[in-house]
Order: sequence, then C-alpha cells, then structure tokens
Amino acid sequence: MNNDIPILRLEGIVKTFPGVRALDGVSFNVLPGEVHALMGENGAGKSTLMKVLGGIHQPDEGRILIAEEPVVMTSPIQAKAKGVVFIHQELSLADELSVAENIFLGELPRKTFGRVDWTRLYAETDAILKTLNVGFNARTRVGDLSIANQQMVEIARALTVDPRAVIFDEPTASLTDAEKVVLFDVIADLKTRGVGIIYISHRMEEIFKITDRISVLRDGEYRGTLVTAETDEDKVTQAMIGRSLDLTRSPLQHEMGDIALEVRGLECGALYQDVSFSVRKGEVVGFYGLVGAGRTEIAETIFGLRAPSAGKILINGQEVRIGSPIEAIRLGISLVPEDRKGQGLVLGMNCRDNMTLPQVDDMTAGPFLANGAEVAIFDQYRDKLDIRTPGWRQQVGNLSGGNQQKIVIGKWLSMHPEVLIVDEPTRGIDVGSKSEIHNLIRELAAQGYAVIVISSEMPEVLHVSDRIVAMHNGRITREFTSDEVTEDSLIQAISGIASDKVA
Amino acid sequence: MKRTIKAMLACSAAMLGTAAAAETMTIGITQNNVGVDSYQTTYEKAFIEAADANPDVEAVVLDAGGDVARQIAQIEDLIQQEVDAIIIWPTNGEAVIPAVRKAKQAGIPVVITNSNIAEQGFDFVSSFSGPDNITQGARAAEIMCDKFKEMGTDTEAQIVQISGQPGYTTAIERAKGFEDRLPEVCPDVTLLESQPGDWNREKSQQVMEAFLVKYDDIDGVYAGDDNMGVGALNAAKAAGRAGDIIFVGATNFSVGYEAMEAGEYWGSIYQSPVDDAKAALQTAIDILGGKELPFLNYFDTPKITQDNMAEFDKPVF
Amino acid sequence: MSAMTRQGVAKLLARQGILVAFVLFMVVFAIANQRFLAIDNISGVIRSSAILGVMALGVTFVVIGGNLDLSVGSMMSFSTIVVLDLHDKLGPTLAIPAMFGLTLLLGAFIGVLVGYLKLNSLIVTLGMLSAIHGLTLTWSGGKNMDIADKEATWFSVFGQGDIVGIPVPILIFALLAGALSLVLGRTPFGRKVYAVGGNGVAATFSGVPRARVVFFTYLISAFCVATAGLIQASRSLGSQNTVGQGMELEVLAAVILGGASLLGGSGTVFKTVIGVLILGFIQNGLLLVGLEFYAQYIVTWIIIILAVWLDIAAKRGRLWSSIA
Amino acid sequence: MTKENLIKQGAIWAFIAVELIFFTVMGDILSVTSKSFMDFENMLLLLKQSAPIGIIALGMTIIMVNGNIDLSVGATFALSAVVLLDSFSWPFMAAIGDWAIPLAWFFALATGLILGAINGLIVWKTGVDAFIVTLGSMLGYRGLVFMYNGEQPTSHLNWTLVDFAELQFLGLHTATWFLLLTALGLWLLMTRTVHGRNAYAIGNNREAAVNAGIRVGPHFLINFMLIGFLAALSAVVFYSESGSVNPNDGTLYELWAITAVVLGGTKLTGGYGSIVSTLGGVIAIQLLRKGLGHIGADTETVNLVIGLILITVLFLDRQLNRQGKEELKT
Repeated sequence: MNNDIPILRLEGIVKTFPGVRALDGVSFNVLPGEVHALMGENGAGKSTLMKVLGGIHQPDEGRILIAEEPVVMTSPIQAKAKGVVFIHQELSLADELSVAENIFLGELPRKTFGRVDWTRLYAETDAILKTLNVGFNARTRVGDLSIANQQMVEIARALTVDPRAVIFDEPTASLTDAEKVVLFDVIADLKTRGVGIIYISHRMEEIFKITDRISVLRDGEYRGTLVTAETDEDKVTQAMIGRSLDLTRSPLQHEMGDIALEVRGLECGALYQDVSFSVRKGEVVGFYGLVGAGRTEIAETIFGLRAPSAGKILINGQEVRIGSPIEAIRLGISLVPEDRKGQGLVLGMNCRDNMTLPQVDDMTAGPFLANGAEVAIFDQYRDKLDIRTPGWRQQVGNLSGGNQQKIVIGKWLSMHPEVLIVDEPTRGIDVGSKSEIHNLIRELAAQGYAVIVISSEMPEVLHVSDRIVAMHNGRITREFTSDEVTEDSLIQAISGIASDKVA
Repeated sequence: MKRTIKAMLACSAAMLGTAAAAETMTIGITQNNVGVDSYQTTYEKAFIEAADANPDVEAVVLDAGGDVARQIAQIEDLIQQEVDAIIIWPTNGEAVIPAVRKAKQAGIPVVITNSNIAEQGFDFVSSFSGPDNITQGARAAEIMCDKFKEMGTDTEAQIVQISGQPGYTTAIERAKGFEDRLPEVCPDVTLLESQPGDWNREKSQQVMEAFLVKYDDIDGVYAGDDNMGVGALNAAKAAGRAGDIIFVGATNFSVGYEAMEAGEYWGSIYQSPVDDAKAALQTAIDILGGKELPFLNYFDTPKITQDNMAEFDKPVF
Repeated sequence: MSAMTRQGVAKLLARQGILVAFVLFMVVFAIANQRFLAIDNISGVIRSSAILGVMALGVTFVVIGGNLDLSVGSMMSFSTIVVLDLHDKLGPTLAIPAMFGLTLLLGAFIGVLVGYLKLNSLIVTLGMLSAIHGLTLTWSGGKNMDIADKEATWFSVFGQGDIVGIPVPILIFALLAGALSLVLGRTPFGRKVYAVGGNGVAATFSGVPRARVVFFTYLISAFCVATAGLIQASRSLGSQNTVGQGMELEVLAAVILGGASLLGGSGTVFKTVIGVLILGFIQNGLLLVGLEFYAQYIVTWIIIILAVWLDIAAKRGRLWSSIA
Repeated sequence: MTKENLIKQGAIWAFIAVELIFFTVMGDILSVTSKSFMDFENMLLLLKQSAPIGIIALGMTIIMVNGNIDLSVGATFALSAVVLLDSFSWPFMAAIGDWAIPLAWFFALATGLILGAINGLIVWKTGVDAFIVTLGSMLGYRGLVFMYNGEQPTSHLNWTLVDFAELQFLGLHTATWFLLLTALGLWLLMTRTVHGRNAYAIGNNREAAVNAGIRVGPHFLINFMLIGFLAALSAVVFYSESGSVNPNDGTLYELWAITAVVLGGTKLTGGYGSIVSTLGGVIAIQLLRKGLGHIGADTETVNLVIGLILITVLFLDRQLNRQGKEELKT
C-alpha cells in the first residue's frame, strides 16, 4: 500500500480568518483503498479543513494534490467532478424533494433546454439504492423517511460518481447498529475499489474498528498521523487534547434518597406507550435506545411540552399535571434539551442573559432587571462549571460546543431543580469536554439531584448511570442496574430482540 | 349598492315579467375610489339615493378603489351584465378609452362623470357630466388675484401650490387651469413652488410646514381642494403665520367652509357632490329617454369667498 | 496607517453605522441649505415625525419579537376616525379611553392570531390591513370625520399644544420612547422579547411563555398606534379614512434603518428613534433643497439598502456576501 | 402522502367552487341584472381580468419557493408600462409605423428584466434579505416612475395594439392566453427543469443546496430577472389594451400577488409551492372581487371580507397541517 501514489495529498494548508489562524500548516495524505480517520476536538479545524477540501474556502497557503496533481477547487461541484465527495454530518437534505433529486442534488441529469432527465435519474438512483439495500425507492419524498434512512440518502450521494476520495463527516450519528453494518459494508466496498476515505468521528470504537490510519488536529495544527493498528485510544486522546483522560466510571458513590420523580403508564399517542419508571434523589438513570425510540418525547412530556394521552406523573409522591415548561420549572423539573443550538440557547444573546432566562422574572429591583444579581449568578456558575468565556457579554454563539452546553446546564442548576433531565448531553462535544460533563453529572447526583440522562452513546450511558432504562419503539423493554448491565444485553434490549423474553 | 330589502323585493317583482323589466332602466356606475375622501363617499350616497328615489331606475354601484385595472374589469362586467347605460368616474382619463369603446360597440351608452376622459375617447361617449376643472383652477387664480389686488400686494406677492394626488386628471386640470390663468390676471405674482398633497390633509400639512421653513415670505396658498387647504392652514397656524397668508382651495369641504366662517381661509370653489351625482344620473336617464343633450354637461361650480359665502349652504361633507 | 484607519472606520461603522450616516446627512443638508439646522425646522421635523415615530416604537417590539406588523397604518386610520367620531358623541374624556380600548382590542386580536394560534404574521397583518380599512369605512360611512367645534375643545392639546415651549407631540414621542426603551432594555419582559425573537423554541424550552410575549408585543404596538392616532386626530381635529394609508411600510423602513433585524432578536428603541429621525430629515432636507418629493423615494431606497448592507457586512467582516 | 397533497392542492379549487356556487345563488337573489354569475362569457372575463395580477403572482411563486419575496413588482409593473407607452413617442419609433409595437414591447420587457436584475444583484452581492432589498426598490422604482414623466400620466393609444389586445382567439382573450401560457411555461419550468427543481431545493434547505454546488446567487438573479420580466409582461398585456398609465398604477399589486400565492398554499418559508395552485389563488381572489361586485357588496365589505378570508384560509391551512395532540408545544 505504501508504494501507491496518494490519492489525495494536502501540503502545508494555511487558512486564516480575521483574527484566527484556523488551519496552520496541515499536511497529510490519503492512499487508495485506505480509511483515514481525521480526529480532533471541536474547533480543532476539521470542518474548516473540509471546507477547504470542498472548495467552499480557498486556502491562503499550501496545495491540494489529487493523484499528485495540484488542483484548485472553487466549489463543491468541482470537487465532486474531481472525484472528491462529501457526506455531511448535519443532514443536508431538501425534505420536500424526492430521494432521487436529493441524491443528485446539484447535478441532476439534463436533457435539452435544461430539462431534467427523469428516466435516467430514477434508474440511476434505484441502482444506487439497491447497493445500499434500503427499503425505499427513488421517488419517495425525503421528508417521509426516518432520520436513519435520511442518513442513508446522504450516504448514497457519494455513490453517484466514481469517487476517488470520500469524506464521511460523523456518518453514524443517527444510525442504528444494523444500518451501521450496511454503512461499513459500503465503506469496505469503496475500499476494495481503491477509493481513499477520510472518516471523521468522535467515536473511538468505530475509529478503531474500520480505519487504517489516524491523523490528528489540535488548534488548527497538524499533530501527526498514527497507524491505527499500532496505537490505542489513550495515545490518540493525548494527541488530540494534550493529556490523558480518565475513562473509568466515576467512583463517586453516594446515598440515594426518596423517589423524586415517578411516571406510571405514561402514553403520548403513537410516540410512546405504557412508560413507567422512577428516579430517586441522588440517582442517575440512563435512558438508552435508538433515535426515534421515544426517549426525547418522554422528557418533553415531563417538561410540559407535550400533552400525555394517558398515565400519571408524580413529583415527590404527589400527582401533578404539567401543562407547560413554566409549570414544570415551578415543580423543580429542568430539561437540558437535545438540540443545543435550536432548543437550548438563544445564540444571539449573551452568556449571562441565556443563563438567567428562566428566572428573569425574579431578577428584579423594582420593575427593572437587577444587573448585579444577574452577574452574580453568572459568575457563580461560570466558576462552578468552569465555563471558559471572555466575559458575560460574550455572545453564546461564539463559544465552543462544550462551553455552550455548560451554559445550558448552568441555566438549570441556577434554578435549583430537583429533577434534572439531560438529553444527549455530549452530542457534538469533543472528548475533553465530554468527560468533564460526565463528571459533572455524577457530582450533581452526589449533591442529591435526581438525574435522567438520555443518550445514544452506549459508553456514555454505561459511564454515568446508576440504572439504565432501555427503550425500543416507544416502549420500555428492560431496566438494568449498573452491576447487571452488559453491552450485549443492552443492545438486545434496544433492538427489541429481548423484549419478548424480558417483558 | 346599498339597497333596502324593499328595493330588492321591488326588483325581484320587476323581474317577474320581461315587459316590466324592459321599462326599468339598469344603470351601472363604476367610481374612482370611494372612501378615500368625503366627496366621493357623499357622491356615492347621493347617487344611490337618487337612484332609489326613481322607480324606473335600478343601479349597479361599483367602486374601482383607485385601480385602473379593476375599473376596466368592472366596465367589462357591466357590459357582460347587459346594463342599459354605464356611468364612469375614470381613475385614468385615457386608460378607460378602449373599455369605453367596447361599451359603445355593445350598444351601451356611456356617461363620464366628474372628471372627463381624453379627447380620443369622445367618439365613444354619449355625454360628460361634471365640473369643469380647468375653469375651477382658473377661477381659483382669479379669486386669489382679486384678493391680492384688493390688498394692493399683487405686485410682489409670492405663493405656493399644493396639488392633488399626482397623476389624477382632476389634480392635473386644476393645477393647469390655475397656473395658466394666474399670469394672465396677476402677472407679477410669483408661484414659488408646487408640491403634491395627495388629497390628504396630513400630507399637505407636512408639505406646508416645509414651505414655511423654506420661504420667509409666503402670501398665498392654492390647494387642489379644501381638505389640503385646511391642512396647510393648520401648519401656518401652528407656525403663527396664518394671518399673513391668503388661502384659496377648491371643492369647498365643510372644514373649509368653517374656516372661512372663522375668517382664516379666504375662498374656494363651491362644488357639490350631490349635484355631481344627480347630474350624472339624470344625464344617463335623459340619454336612455332619447333626449338630445350637449356633449359637455358642466354643472356650475361658482366661486365662494368670505364675502359671498352667505349665499351658499354649508357643504354636507 | 491606512489599514488601521480602515479597521477603525469599519469598527465605527459596524457599531454606530446608523449614527454616522445620520451625522453625515445632517452635515450635507446643513451645507446645502442653512435653514436646515434652524431650531424651528428641527423642531418641525421632529414634530411631524412624531406620529410615524410613535408607531415605529411599537413595531420595534413586534419586529424584535420576530414578527411583522403591516396593519399599523390601517389601524392608525381607525384610531383617528374613532376618536374624532366619539369626541363629539361622548366628549373627549370618554372618547380617548374608548378609542384606546378598541384599538387595543384589534391589537389583541392580531396578538391571538400570531401569538397563540401561531399564524404567519406577514399574512395576518396583511389581511388585517384590508379588514381594518373596511372596519374604518364602516364606522365612518366613508366620510371625513371632523370635530364640530374646533375652537372649544381642549382635545387639540395632544397635537397642537406645547408645554414649556416643547410641542406636545414631541413630548409624547420622547416620553414614550424613554418608557419603552426602559421596558425593552431593562425589564424581564423586554429580555423575553429578545429571547422569543432570537430563538422562539429555545425561549419556550427555558420557560418563557412565547405566545404571551408575542401577544403583548402586538398589544404594545396597538397602544402606540392608538397614541399616534390620538396625536393625529388632535393635530388636525379632522381626518380622512385613509390618513394612515401606506405608513406601515414607512414605519417598517424606519425600524429597519434603525438596525432591527427582520429575523428578530435584535434592535433597540433608541436606534429606531434614530431611524425615524433619519427618514424625517431626508424628507425635509430634500424638500428644502428644492428636490421634487419623489427624490426622497429614491434616496430612501439607497439609504435603506446601504444601512442594512453595511450592518451585515460589518458583522460578517466582508463587504460582499459569500453567496456563491 | 398523496392524500395529503390532494387536500393541500385541492383546497384552493374547492374554495373556488364554493365561491362560484355562493355567488351564483346570491347573485340570483340580489343582483339587479338577469344574467347569471356562472355565465360562460363571465367566466371568460374572469380569466382575462385575472391576468394582470395573475402573471405577476405566477412569477412570485418561484421567488417565494426560493424563500425570497419581491415587494417591488408593482413599481416594476408601472415603470415598464411607462417605458412601453412612452417609447411610442420616441422619434425613430414614430417613423417605423406598426413595427414600433414589437419594439415597444421589447423595451418594456427589457426594463422589467433590468429592474429585476438590479434586485437580484443586490440580493446576491450584498447578502441583504430580499424583503428589505425589494422594500427599498419598491420605493426607489416608484420614484423613478414619477421622475420619468414628472407625475403626469403617460399615454399612447394605438388602436392596432388595442385591437390585438381585445382579440379573442378560440374564445379566449389575448390577456388570458398570456396568463395561461405564462402558467404553462412556469409550470414546465418548476416541474420539469433543473432550474425549477433547484429552486425547490434552495428554498427547502439552502445550506444543502450550497453544499451540493448549486450556485445560489446566480439562481436568485435569474429568478428576480424572471419576475421583473413577468411584471413587465403583465404591464405589456394590460397597457396594450388601456394605453395610459398613472404614476400610481400597480401600487399594492405586490400584496395582492403575495396573497394569491399564499392562498395557493406556497410556504412562506420556501421549498414548497405549485404554479397550478397559485393560478387557483389568483382566480379565487378575482372571483371574490367580481362576485362581491355582482351581489352588490360595498367597498367596506369587500375590504373586510377579503382581509378576513385571507386570515381564515391561513388558519384552516394551519389546522390541516397540525400533527394533532401529540405535537410539541413550542
């Protein structure tokens, strides 16, 4: 393999934005038939690098070579024409259009007068879909597909041309295990066809499963390339964040109190049915399941954002009706939502205002806002959660993902809730911040909060939970204590396999 | 088209026999823009009253809302409904000509009301009924000039004009009549500037405020109607300069009449929308009755000033 | 040197572009016509901008809350007609609260549609523009509304009076601007308006009652419209049914000139006031240098686009957009 | 999904049917004329009268599918009309007889194209929101109209032109042909061509379109030129027949066009909409106006009814698209 000419080679790429050196001399190469992982914390420069590769940004210095030929790319379509294809992390689909139109977006086959050649379009799309072994066809409206199937559409985009290099940006974020297998098959197939693959992911287990080499970026700088077979997670982590991480389960053990929250037979239409569980003070309950299993919807119901069609919610043994987030907050329930930017934060507002938003009514002196009280709260939780920001006036949109998430958590901690629900607390957050947040969750439980953690990442659930609730298709399939849980049994429970046996 | 139930019953009764229907005349009218000012609203009311009062007349009353496309559509609708005569208050004196021709081709006589159409269309029109806006402008110039002569300031007076909504025939004709006549009667009076007040009192007030700042010496204001004239008066009063200025308007509104009573406003042109509406309806009826009419049926719009205002009733609008 | 000054200028433009434009304008017009800076001219401009300004204050809340209000012009006509009509029927003391009540009712209706029923504000207020005009015509029978005895009423004080030499409309505008500036900038409600406009979903997830906040922005807008109608009615003691026609777009232009984003979440009352004054002085200045009224249309066009362009250019750090 | 689409696209036609029945029945009771509302000739007129706003609204559909809006169409309409009618008085035009007609059309259409291009270029190059850009040019273009002829109406009555415009080919008026051909052309554009499909993609998910290499800027430019052209076409069709334009003509056309597009079910956020439904929206509005005139409603009622119907349709649309009780309450 080493004798091969690199299919894609980057040489000393530098890209600066006003005031920031986003990429600083990045060089690495991808060989034909290689899966090359690109790792780095958020903000390390991965996405900038991808935009440079995709022709969205032009590098200030350095060269890009495809098959040892220097190229200048000015648009994604040009990159694709040169055989460099992107699979975007955030779903980049037009959901009113058909699967075929999405897969061939930007390059619909034409007839005369700019007409779309529908026959060819559908034929080619169906051929691609066949290799992916999916249950929908070219004419399906993308908006009618599940998230996972939409991800498959995204992946299918790579297969419209004969690619020389494919860049996968967090492709598994919303895939089921079965779908992951299909994806990995696709990658393996591309590999055998001599395609070079850049694979971006935060998930170590995947990286070690499918990649050949790992290149690491830190603060825009290239930190070297490791051969996967010769390294381990710790070394990669060290390269990424400059130190080791303690990945073992937090030893912090503590007494548990009374039941803070209990749910009996809760149901919300077709979203989930017959959900019963309870959380004690000082306990972390993990909810594990696939996207669409109904976990987030349960959290939203408890937080007053959805009206349950049946069942009861009890807080400290008292049955309550929760009609809105305001009532939920009054009852001491807090929700750190799944979509941080869409649901958690007002990105255009500053750090302090975001943090004090739920209690802004109480932060007054006379009719006016009490500036001092607000700043005091911000300072307190900035110190407590170690939020790194130049000051409270900083717009939240300018912070890193980890710090943004801490603002959201700080927002709720400052309300002194009894029940804290965190939904995908570390989605899109880099490894370093991830473990900080995990430790924080454990600490909060130790202080007597009842915590629910919803996550799609098994290591996360295993790491933070005292008890794990597995869900499949809108129902709870099984509950595990942290002692009895194994990865296999958990996977079975969320795939619905074990549900018959256990239930 | 504010008909009472009674009128409806009468109407359906009339429809029972074709013979009976033939005796009643169906007259359609499409107006310029009802509701934009009192004149037009009073006109519409007067027209409907006059039509209701005449047992032989059924009226289809439409309003173009100032939109020429809508007016043409309404003329087409009236032709399609086979009315006996169409009265048009044009939103644009030329744009309706082809539509008027269509009416002519369909054998429906057309009466133009209030504001005439362009000469090219005269062949297709049976008659015009309304005020003579050019004469009105000229008369306003005379009113103003006479007053200056009386005051002995006609050798050096400076005036400003606030005209109606740009593009409307009435506004254009009044301005033209005024601007043409003024140098003939008072060659030494200077017209400093003209700005449109859009038939709008508030707009006119703003325009006048700016005039007052811009010109230290304003001796007279001619406004395209009293509504705007009173707006200008308000501005001058606020600036404490109303006493130095002679205000002359047109289409005497009740506010203008009151201001004349109060001695703040010098004169205007007396034009009654009731007369206007009745004249239009009568012209249409006469034509249907086969009477010979002159082509231009101007109803009289006399000068009204503080001196002779006692001869006139206070306008109702 | 040039790089530094350019950066400095860029920064200044980014932060206070609208103020810079304002000052430039005043200087140019002052040179062109020495009357422009005369005290009575300035006071005249502010006084005649007061009605538009008062309406713009309310629309600022609506726009920051992430919505539009195209019905304010039509609603102002309604307020003016109603208060004039009721003046003679009920007397001014009752007419004013009655008019405010009715206008607030209209505002509440829009607030319910946009806030609670979550209908698109552009279309709702477009529909209300037409519907309220119909309502006004029904109320007045299409006639001009005039107070019978114009000399005898104290009602004229709101539009024509002055207190310690300051015209009352300016006073009302200033007081309302001051009060609403405090409401928007210093109270919990104001903070919530920014949150709802900035990200309505996140605001809901933080326990902000989004529907209620939007509802109140329309109520504030209606209150301002009623105040504007009061000044308008008092100023001329008589009015046509179309007195506010077309003002909705002027108001919006003033709010946008002030730098409020139509996406919501940004803008301030102070900036809107500047936007209103710029529009007023453009109109006045062009008139003074003897340009026809339509010159102001063209100038306003250029100013609006330049103002917004420079604003977003400063935010993205580049003059030209990155749209491919 | 098909059932949903059927409801969405069928709703406007159902509304039209209701209007037709209502006005026919009410017309028989209330109208003074003996002619029925559902008269064939009257329906032909309906189509013809829908043309001026209709042609613009059809173009507005693609702009709104893009997620943009154009508030300047009324002013573009007026300025193109001014150029159309004024050009007949240019010296060389007078010399070439009836050949001046196609040339005058060309000048008017070119005016529309240029005005649209100015909007499009500003949107593309400055990145300012289309709402603001066109709000500005709505004022600016109107200023140009006034400047052009100093507040006077511009007129040129050419009977050859009028005769052409009044022609009824196969029973349909010239204006109707232009409306229907525009609709057909745009329908083909939106459903059959790459440009049309890209318009949906951009409105639906602009980021995705950019990532897929669709050049959004030029795409916008083309669409703004298209709507400028159509506003001019609408002016050409209408003023060929009427021969005189007031400087205020076309005001509020933008709002009527947007109303028609929204009634037709196009999403304000972009990405969804159909030309056929917009045509339905246009006809529904014209029918409403015509019908209210037919049964003798007065000005205030017309205003009130049109406003409230718009809101009601929006409300019903929202109810139809609700996910029921399970919906997230945000």
